Amino acid sequence: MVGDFDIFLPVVWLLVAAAIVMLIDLFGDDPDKTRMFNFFTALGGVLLAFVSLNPYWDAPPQTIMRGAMLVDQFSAFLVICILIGTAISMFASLSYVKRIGVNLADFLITLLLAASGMVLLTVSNDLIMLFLSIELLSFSVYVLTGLHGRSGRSAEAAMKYFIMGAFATGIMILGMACLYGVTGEVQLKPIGEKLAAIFAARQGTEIMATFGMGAILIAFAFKVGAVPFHSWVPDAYEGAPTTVTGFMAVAVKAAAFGALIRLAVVAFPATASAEGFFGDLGFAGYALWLLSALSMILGNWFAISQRNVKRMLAYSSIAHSGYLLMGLAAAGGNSEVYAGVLYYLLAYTLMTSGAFAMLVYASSGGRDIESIDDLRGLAWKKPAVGIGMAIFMFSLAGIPLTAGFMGKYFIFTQTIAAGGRYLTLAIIGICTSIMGAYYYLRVIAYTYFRDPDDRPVAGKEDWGLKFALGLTVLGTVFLGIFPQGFYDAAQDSVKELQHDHERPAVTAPDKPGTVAHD
Amino acid sequence: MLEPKVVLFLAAVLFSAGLYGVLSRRHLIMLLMSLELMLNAVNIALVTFSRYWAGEGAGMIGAHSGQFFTLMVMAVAAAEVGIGLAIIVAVYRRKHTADSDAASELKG
Amino acid sequence: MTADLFGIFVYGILIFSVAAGGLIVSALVGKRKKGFVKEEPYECGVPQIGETRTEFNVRFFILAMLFVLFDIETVLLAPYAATFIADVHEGKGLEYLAEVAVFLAVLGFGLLYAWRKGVLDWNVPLGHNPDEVVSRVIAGEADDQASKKPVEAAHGH
Amino acid sequence: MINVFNNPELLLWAVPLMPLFGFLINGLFGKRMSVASSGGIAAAAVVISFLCALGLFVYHMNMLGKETVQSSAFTWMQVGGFKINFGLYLDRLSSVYMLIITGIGALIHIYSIGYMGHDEGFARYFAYLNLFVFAMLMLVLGDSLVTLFLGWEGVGLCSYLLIGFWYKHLHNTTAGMKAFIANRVGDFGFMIGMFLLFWHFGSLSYAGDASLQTGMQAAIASGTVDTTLLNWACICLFVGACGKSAQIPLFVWLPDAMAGPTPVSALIHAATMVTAGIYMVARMNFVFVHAETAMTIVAVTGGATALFAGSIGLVQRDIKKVLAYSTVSQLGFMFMAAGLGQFHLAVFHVFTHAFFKALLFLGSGSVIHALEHSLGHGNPDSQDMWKMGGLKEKLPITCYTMFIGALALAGIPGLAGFFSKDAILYSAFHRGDTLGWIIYGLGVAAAICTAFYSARLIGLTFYGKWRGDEHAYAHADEAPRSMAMPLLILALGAIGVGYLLLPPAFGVHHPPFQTWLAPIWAAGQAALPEGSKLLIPVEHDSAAIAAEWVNIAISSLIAIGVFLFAFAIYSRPANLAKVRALAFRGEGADAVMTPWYRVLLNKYYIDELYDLTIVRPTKIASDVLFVVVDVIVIDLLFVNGAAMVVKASSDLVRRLQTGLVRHYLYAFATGAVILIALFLLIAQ
Repeated sequence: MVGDFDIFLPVVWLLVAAAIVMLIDLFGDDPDKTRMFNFFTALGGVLLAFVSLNPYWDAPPQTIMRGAMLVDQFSAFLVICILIGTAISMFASLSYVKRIGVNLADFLITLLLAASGMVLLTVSNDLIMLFLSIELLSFSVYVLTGLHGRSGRSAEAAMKYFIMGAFATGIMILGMACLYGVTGEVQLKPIGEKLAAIFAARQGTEIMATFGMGAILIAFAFKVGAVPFHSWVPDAYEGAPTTVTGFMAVAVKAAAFGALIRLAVVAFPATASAEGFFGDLGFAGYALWLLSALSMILGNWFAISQRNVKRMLAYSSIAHSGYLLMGLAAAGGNSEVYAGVLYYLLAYTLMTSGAFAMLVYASSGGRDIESIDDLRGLAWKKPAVGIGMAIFMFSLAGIPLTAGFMGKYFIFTQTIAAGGRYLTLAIIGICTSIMGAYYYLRVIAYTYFRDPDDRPVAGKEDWGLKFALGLTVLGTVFLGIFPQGFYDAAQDSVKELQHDHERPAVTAPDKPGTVAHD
Repeated sequence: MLEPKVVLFLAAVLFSAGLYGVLSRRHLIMLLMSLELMLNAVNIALVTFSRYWAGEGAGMIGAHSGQFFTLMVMAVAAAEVGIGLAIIVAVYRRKHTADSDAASELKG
Repeated sequence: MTADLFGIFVYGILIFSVAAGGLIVSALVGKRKKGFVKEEPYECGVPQIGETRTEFNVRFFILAMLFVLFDIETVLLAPYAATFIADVHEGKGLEYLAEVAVFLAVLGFGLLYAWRKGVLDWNVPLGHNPDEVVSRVIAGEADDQASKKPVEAAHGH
Repeated sequence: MINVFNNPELLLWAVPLMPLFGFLINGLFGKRMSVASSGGIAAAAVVISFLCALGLFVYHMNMLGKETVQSSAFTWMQVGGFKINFGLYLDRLSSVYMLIITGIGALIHIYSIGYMGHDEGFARYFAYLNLFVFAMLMLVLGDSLVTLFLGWEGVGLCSYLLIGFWYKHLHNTTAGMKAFIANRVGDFGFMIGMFLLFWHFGSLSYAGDASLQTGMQAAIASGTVDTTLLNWACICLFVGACGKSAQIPLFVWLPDAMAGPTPVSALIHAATMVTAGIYMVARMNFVFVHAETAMTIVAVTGGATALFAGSIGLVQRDIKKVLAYSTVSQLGFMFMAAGLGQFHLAVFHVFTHAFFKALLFLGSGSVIHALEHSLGHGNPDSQDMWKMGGLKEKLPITCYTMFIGALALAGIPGLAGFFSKDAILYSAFHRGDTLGWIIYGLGVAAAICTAFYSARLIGLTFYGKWRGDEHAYAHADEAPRSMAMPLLILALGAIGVGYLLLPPAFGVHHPPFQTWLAPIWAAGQAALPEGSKLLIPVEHDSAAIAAEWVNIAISSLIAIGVFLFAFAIYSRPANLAKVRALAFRGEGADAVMTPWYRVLLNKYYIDELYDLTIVRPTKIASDVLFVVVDVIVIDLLFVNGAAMVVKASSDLVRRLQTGLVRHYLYAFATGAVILIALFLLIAQ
């Protein structure tokens, strides 16, 4: 056990950093003096977590805690996305949290706890770990959402997110109980094997298994904000402090999609039966197809009429969930697409956290950018806002030479290659992304082509925000022009995931539940 | 010994009651209580399954995981109540009511 | 056994359908009246006179919550205890002792945090939190008339 | 240096990279530079790029006889079995485009130094302009459809940024948006077309081993050419071309795009970017020849656009609008040629059109520049031809060079436009089937319009009497040398370049332009059956020569006749002023009309009659056409309408998000129940 300790290191560093910040906050006299120290402690935690990932890159998968966790390159890739999102959010918040009257230490502690929950989620290999890490990240994010002490909207957002999230948790735990009930296992791999046997035998228990898988899928669909489980997204995103919104949008999504892919590949049988809802569709193909199509259509559709930028980005994040779910759905026909999904998650992390950081940067006179009207002609007062915003919006709209285009490109080509009903899905995706271009470009049109108003612009911004923006802008463009290296890495990560869990063909046992207990 | 079926039936009834409560209540505290009811109903089911698999002679991890799971769910549920109450208090301080309908500033 | 459970879940779905049906029918058939009384959490029709319950100090609730949290987290020691002996026999006793020490340290750290934040001090006012809020929320009571007005106004338009 | 010159690959990379460096320098440090240095760097970048292109063309391709120059930089991406190399590919087709882009681009950069000198955002302007040249060069020099598409998007982006350059006018913003959305519709078609091609051939490259050409050859060899799929693919690609090259029904953005600075109109919206659609069709000629339905659609759309836009051009008052509609009309001619299978004529018309249309745009820019001096920047009067007249005296160089441009545009024999347009009309005339006659009819009608508005433009602007603000006339000065020099060079081009492709009737059976491009079409031509209407004729018997003479006579007569006629009408007020002294004896009220004047007046009656019987009905018809089709059908329903419907419905559906958490819970639970019920149903 202690020998495996280094596998925990990413999480441990995050938690240690959180504990140190907590202690400083408790025993430090003057919060203003300890501010920078807290910040660098938290940043150090993230960096150390990043460095300690190194052994798991290009290494065989390792399980620890009797198989409760599994670290492989797949989780390492996702942890990188999560850590990037966390670091950007931290940099962007350096002066922002002070402006909205929040203690920086509180923010950092909660952020680090959320990040450690996400890291745990990506390495979870059994239902209990999955449940615990989801709850750890959810609770932290609820608190982060409601952190804006002076704003009634922040509290309302936290309340809505909490109620909906707790409800989804109830559904998920019910699903997990059902899976445990039919298989008697909590670890993903045995569950997958037994489910395959159950579906081969078809003695009635497969109904409960189906129910369980469906309930878990619904809970994850909630976490990633897929329609029709999306209602919390716009409200929570709008009410939360802006940097938290960025963090929620990217890191939660990366972690949840990572866990969902692992579940889909490892636990939910693709080869259970030729017909039925697994069939050639792989994991719950129809449901994912439906969720993806609905998310793409409704997300973009709702976003068009939004004038509040944060809300618009919230609906756009629903649409992006739809594109990612399209990848997952198409995996039933073409498993190459997972690499595209990973790439898209990385691209999405950079462009979305960048866009939210840009909103913070663009906020003038200590006032949050709310309506799109607040952006009028800002590009001429603050050229950096214009260029950065244009790059992020182009990327979100999927215009070439940006990360967003390459991400869409990888997912769409692979989905098209899957053929059949996925082709329809890809066509829906293409149509809706054209629809989406309208509202992204409108933001650019406002920043460039409208007359600026007379409101003053804020003076000097802090270096943290500038650093966050520089990182995301460069990342977005670089990923758009030279995608191959990152795509190769994503492919490697996915290969391992699938290779490790290739299941032997399962023959129908006499009685479900009596297959070998290994 | 009780039939597992009966206990599971109890779990299902409790879960459904919780579900009904979540859907029909407007008071935030009642919502929170209903949510807890859902979790605890699942706890009962988990313990039942755990016993069932122990009876089937499953390996130790399989048989006992249900009970561990229940303990974890209990701990998480307690934390959930803590956070939920804190959030509800925050809402109450601004809206002066614990009616979930009062919080509808964010919409559209 | 599990095959029979399908009936139970059909029952669960039926319950949901009844719930949904009731909600839908009342939404369709029932008349909507907005008003002060209707906005009350308890629509019994009898005007509320005074406080129905005595208010507790908010600290009771916070302490109670802390107690529940720590209490239940202590329960997590149970699975640890259940597997402890087997691992001692395997010669991993020290490792397991270290693990439980870490767990208890984390719990202790939480206690320390609560302590330093002043939760356990009985006489010092709690930051900027107005007292009694928790007790009122839990009692499901509305605030006084004056503070209710903004909410009314918000419902007016 | 010699080594660089001897190494064709390095030279090839230098062509697109020079403007990119220019962009980077101007983008990063432009703020701190003066107009001269900022514009100088931008222009120098393109001039060097042009010299490299010239070196490649003259030395490597002509003297050393290299057919193609290829350079593969790196594997750009690899998805599944699909691999894209990022590389450059120069062949005879792209060499023509490369020379047009860098050559005319260099002239327009030089012109811009004078034109934009007083604008405060010149550094940004030059940065965008350089970026545009880079993107356009990537479009034509890329070695696969994917690189082409990237350049395609890049030029669209630059066009968008440059149209909205003078952001202070709100109208410009909407014009930019409209252009961008129309282009996205086109891109959508293009993307689908690309996917279909990829599906069929498994490649999108047109260089290297596994290319579209080899895929096509393999398909022909094994007899598995799926013409239905190819038809669809070509139609989709053509939709993309419609967006970029402003064809019906996606042309609406181009006239609006004239809101941008005039040199931008000359470079992007006349000479280069809008011809990208032709480039793509010509590039894909070996696919298009197998898609007969698509070819017919291309030809008919081109013909219809040529006539339609030409007739609208007759009644425009704005000098740039006339040129814009004229560009749309000429692009229609190019697609007409492509649709008839005469790709070399389409490219040739691109080539000649680049000269005379850039010339006309730059000339009009010179006029606008002269008038804006006193009218103020952005004053619409500075572009209104009805408020001009007699500018010949003030702007002689502009006048004469533009006159040459107009003559070339009108297709007056001997000038560039005549040879290219006449050849296109002849290919329709020569075809001899119904489609040929329809296209020919559309083409001749469009040619009449062309000659008419060309003459009208010159007559109204430079001849007759000044009809606008006297102060503005007095202060109108000839353009500075940096602006006049490009005009002169382009005028020479507008006269001379037509002789590169003389018709066989003149005894030239192997004109250099056609010979140069012949290898590009070879594969497509070889795949066509004997006697196909899409074949490019190589042998010309005496009957064909005779038919060609007939066609030359018809189009010359039309061009000269209509031009003179229109010019007589529109330069009339000047004559009137000259003869006024003869017309009246005496001054003021006791002025007596002379017989001279009666005749003149009678002529005026003829004018009125003409106005009543021909001009006005045409005008009304084209007004109605303009209002009904352009504004209502296309603007309102097609471009704005679709967006409006979506937006209005979006406004409706957003009410579903009530803000009440219990409604969210209902939605969640309902969704969950439906989804789980679906699972259970399917699982059964």
